[in-house]
Amino acid sequence: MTENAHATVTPSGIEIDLSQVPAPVAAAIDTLDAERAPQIAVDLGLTLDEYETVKATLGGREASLTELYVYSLMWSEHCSYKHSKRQLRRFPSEGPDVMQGPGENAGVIRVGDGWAVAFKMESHNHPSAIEPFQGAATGVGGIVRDIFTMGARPIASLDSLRFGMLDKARQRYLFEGSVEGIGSYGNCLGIPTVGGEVYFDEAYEGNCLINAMCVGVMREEDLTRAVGSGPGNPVVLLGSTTGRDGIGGASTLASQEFDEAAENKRPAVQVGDPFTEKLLIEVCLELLQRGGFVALGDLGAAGLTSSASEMASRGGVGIDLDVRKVPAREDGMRPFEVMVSESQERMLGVVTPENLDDVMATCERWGVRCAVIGSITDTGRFVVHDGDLPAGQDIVADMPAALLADAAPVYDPAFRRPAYLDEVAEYNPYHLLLESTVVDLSAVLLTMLASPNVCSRRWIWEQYDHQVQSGTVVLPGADAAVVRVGLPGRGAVTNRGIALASDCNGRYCYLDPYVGAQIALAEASRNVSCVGARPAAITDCLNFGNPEKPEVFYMFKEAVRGLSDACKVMGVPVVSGNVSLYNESFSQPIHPTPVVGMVGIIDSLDEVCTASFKQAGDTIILVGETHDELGGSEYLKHVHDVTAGTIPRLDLGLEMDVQSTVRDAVRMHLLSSAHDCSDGGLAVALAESCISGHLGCEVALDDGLEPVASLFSETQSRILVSLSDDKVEEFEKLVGKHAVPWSVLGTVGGERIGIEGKVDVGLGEAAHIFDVTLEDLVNQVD
Amino acid sequence: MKRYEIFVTGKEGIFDPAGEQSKRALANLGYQGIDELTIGKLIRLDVEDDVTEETVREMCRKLLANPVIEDFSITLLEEA
Amino acid sequence: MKRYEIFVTGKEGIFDPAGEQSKRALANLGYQGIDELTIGKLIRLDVEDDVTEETVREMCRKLLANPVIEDFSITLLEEA
Amino acid sequence: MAATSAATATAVAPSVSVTTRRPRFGVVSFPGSNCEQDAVNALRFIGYSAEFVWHRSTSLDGFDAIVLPGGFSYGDYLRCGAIARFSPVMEAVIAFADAGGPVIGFCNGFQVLTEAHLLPGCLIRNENLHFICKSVVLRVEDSTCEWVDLAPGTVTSLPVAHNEGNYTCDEATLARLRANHQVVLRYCEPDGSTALGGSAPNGATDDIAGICNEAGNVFGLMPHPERVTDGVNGQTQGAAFFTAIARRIERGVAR
Ligand SMILES: Nc1ncnc2c1ncn2[C@@H]1O[C@H](COP(=O)(O)OP(=O)(O)O)[C@@H](O)[C@H]1O
Ligand SMILES: [Mg+2]
Repeated sequence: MTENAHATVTPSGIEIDLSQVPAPVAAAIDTLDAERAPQIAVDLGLTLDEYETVKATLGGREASLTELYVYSLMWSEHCSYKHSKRQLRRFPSEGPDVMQGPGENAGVIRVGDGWAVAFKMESHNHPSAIEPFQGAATGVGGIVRDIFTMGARPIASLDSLRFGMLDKARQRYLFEGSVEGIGSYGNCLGIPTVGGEVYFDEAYEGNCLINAMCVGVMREEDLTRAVGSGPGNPVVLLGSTTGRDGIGGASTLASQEFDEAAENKRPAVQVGDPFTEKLLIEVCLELLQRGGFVALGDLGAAGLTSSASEMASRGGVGIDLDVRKVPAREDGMRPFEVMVSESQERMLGVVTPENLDDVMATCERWGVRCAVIGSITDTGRFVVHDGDLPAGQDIVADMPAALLADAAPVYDPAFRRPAYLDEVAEYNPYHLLLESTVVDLSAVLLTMLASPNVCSRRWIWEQYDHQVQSGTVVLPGADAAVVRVGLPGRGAVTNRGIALASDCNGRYCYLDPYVGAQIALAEASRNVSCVGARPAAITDCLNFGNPEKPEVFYMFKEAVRGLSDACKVMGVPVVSGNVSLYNESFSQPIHPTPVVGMVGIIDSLDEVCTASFKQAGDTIILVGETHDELGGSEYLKHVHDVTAGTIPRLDLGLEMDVQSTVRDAVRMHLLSSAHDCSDGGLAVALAESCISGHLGCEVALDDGLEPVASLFSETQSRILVSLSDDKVEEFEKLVGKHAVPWSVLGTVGGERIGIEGKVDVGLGEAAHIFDVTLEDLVNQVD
Repeated sequence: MKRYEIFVTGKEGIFDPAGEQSKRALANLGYQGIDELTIGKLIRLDVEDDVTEETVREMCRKLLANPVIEDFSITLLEEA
Repeated sequence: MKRYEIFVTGKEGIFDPAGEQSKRALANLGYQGIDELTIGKLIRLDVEDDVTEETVREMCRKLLANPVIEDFSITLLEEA
Repeated sequence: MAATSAATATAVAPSVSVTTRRPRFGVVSFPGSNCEQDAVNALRFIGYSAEFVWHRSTSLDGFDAIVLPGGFSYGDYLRCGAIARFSPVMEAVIAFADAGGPVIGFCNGFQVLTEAHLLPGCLIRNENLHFICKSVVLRVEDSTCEWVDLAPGTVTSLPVAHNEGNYTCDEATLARLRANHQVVLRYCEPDGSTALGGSAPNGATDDIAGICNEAGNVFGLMPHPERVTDGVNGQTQGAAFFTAIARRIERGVAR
């Protein structure tokens, strides 16, 4: 394959111009023999073609053991995005407010007055399925490092969770453990966990999803990138010791299907140390603030390997490391173990020789370990030394940094439309509509409020410190959380805010990946619009099954296409994200779950609205209108155990008009409340506004639909608002201007949730069921 | 009635931040010569005579220890 | 090098929420005949040979146990 | 507030301070503290001066009152507050308190105060083993505490956020706390009553949410007054937990 030095090799679909590869620095290197090398490569997850490419980047020679580990991790799906990369290019990532799009540790947008926020979402699905507490905790740790690496102070987290049904003890264990892990880590760091979402569905039984999002704030000029530069500059490793825990952890786990074999990967469990992370936040932000680092990057998946090679590659430089200078947690670690360890709470920094003393002293002051482990070079090579070996024979890896980081193979996997899509689309819930005239709809509403996917999430968020930093303006339980923008530690508190929400209905995506993904964006935007925020940008976490299966890849492709089309229409860029594939157990893929994490901007915290009814006598208005759209609904699933049908249509134009109507109304102080209609439809939205406001309602729904559709249809682009009588006229003018459909439903007040001719339930009873369901489900005894 | 004592400790290679920080704290208090400090659990279980060690082992595997990251050992004490 | 094992247990009369919850959880799992379950700490301390039991006792009094709510006992194991 | 006891009114402070000046609060920052910034901001918002005190500092000169903030000092490993209690600054805090200087600790600060034996008892794991973050209803008791600006019997609310807020002590200590009027705050129902079986979300003995020492100058509470002081979510009731001591300092009574 490598006939001459200038050949272009493309065994895995990539092109390498070998004349551009920087020359090796090692005189000799202990390579594997030609027989064993490919075998080990395959054991480590590379294909034979990929190994040929590895050899090509190494000038045709076999790899050393350390090199093979390094390559196999860097070129794993988790680190290289080799199956998803081409699809992700569809996402719009530019916009006037975007300071940093995908490609860095986190995306960054401007939020006004010189303020910027960095944010990103990441999955920790596979580790959490093995050990939920530590898996979820270290997931939070990882995403938080991505944020402060950028120079931003983390001010809020969200968590997006999926489990199987809670009647299974294992699912309760996973759910309880994950929530506890997320809480324990975030609470200790003093970063408020202000929101998130959780769904329960059999589809996630073998493979739970734990996605964590973190948001940080900074002044625009504080933006730091992980770009290594300055040959001769020392490279320092901050934070925890390096152990064998997590060797081949996240990256190996996340790049393979999850089944019983995973049991053997137990030693890969990493234990989080939030205390050390908290100190790292303080040390790094303090040093960044006075220009202490040339570059800073966190150690995530593939540990030192990934952060060092990416730093070198971004800066077009080389890097020299000595594994024996890395503070080890255990004796006798082999070079490759040090290089690929995923021990948590570590940061890699490049400093100038002049700044080194300050960096060391600052670390010492905070009690943070700091070691010089190497330096930046001008060789373009990523060179790993083993200081225990005699000089001259101490090089255990010598790799072209840029190719290692960026020349991973890229695939266009085959795709095929799954046959089931047509089957499920044919399902027509008409017979259930007819039934709705004979059932007790009040009882159905109570049943819906007791759905694990509808009921209050209080049991979760009360375990999260959602108020630390004293900047949480709208607490969990609303459509979106609102957090004040500022850096109080630097004497800056503003009246600006950001609104945060995460959304994805996996059932919709299973039934229709294109529209389902669009709805995820629409709902997230709607949620931030309800509190009065302007949707600004998103991060995403794309959770799918094995991309090497054509059906799965079709779903992935369609979801990405749907999400990116919707982003383009709505003018919302994707500034960061994460892909988690191979979410399967025993060959059963999860529902496609492209989670959207939304950041909205609030120019004045005086103009914020929440979902609860505020005042008896207020008029209740529905912005948008209801159609007969029960396909894929929570009603079908929870009451009839059916996952089928045509999911609600989405008209993005109408969606944007509805949202801007409500945003304008919030800004004009017209509204007492605004709440989006999502899972469970209008009846559930009404009940939620009643319950959180401790006020009943008396409404009539004259939409001409069958009662069940009228109550539980999940038609998109609907927002339920309430307002005092003296504001109704002005509001009418506003909706008229935006030309969106709307209707007056009734009034707030009383002790009952009354929907004329359909529902009449006591507020107390509804509130009780809504409130205790989740806790009861968790505490149930088999 | 009898008493079982159950020791639950972190598996080999599993990081123990609590032990690590406690060790540091002792060093800061001026204590020298400490090589390693790990923190595990000591569970005392007083049970009826007919509860066998096998049953206790099962309790450990199911609930009292986390087999993914912890080892456990069981000792029967004579009298509760 | 030698190893001390330190047992830190709740004082008589001090409520032990973790023990209480575990007991309840075991009952929920169907285990019968459990009279009492308490959860304490097992601290393993590997030290140089010249660290005396008296010093370890002092470490416990000062830091490793809280005399307001906890008792402790120390055992010397032969080899670390 | 309870009538100030003669003992505290005449307490001699370690260093002389000028009367009628803005009280200066020192807010201790331990590794792992995470509410120190919130405390400084809240105090400054009310109009007081507040500065950080590094945990390695050995002097509290110039401060009129000391705040031990919330958070997870040293990760709260081993026991919460146990390692922080041996920070160099704690010797100075103990001396400051012993000399009658006003010290308040909330959440982790309360835990540190008990570990340092400046307050009796101990805070153990919440009864339900879960971290609890929510707004709780509290009743102000008739205590000798110098810190609280609310009449006994007042029902107020403050946020709590803790894993180990379950106050516990032996019978004798509890009897002493009651007899000496050291219970400052109790968890209660919205109408001020105490529910059968207790109103504490965390299982605390006798619904205790906050206590002071016998002299009244050291105050520990699990809730977070600093989080509801500057009105960020429409609440300002936390200020009442700082203003009384500040007025005393201004009058030159304490320190
Ligand atoms: N896992 C979670 N962690 C924290 N907050 C959550 C979580 N799940 C849901 N919440 C909060 O509960 C509220 C309701 O969530 P959800 O039903 O998903 O809202 P919506 O349907 O409006 O998107 C929101 O405030 C949300 O942030
Ligand atoms: Mg939602």
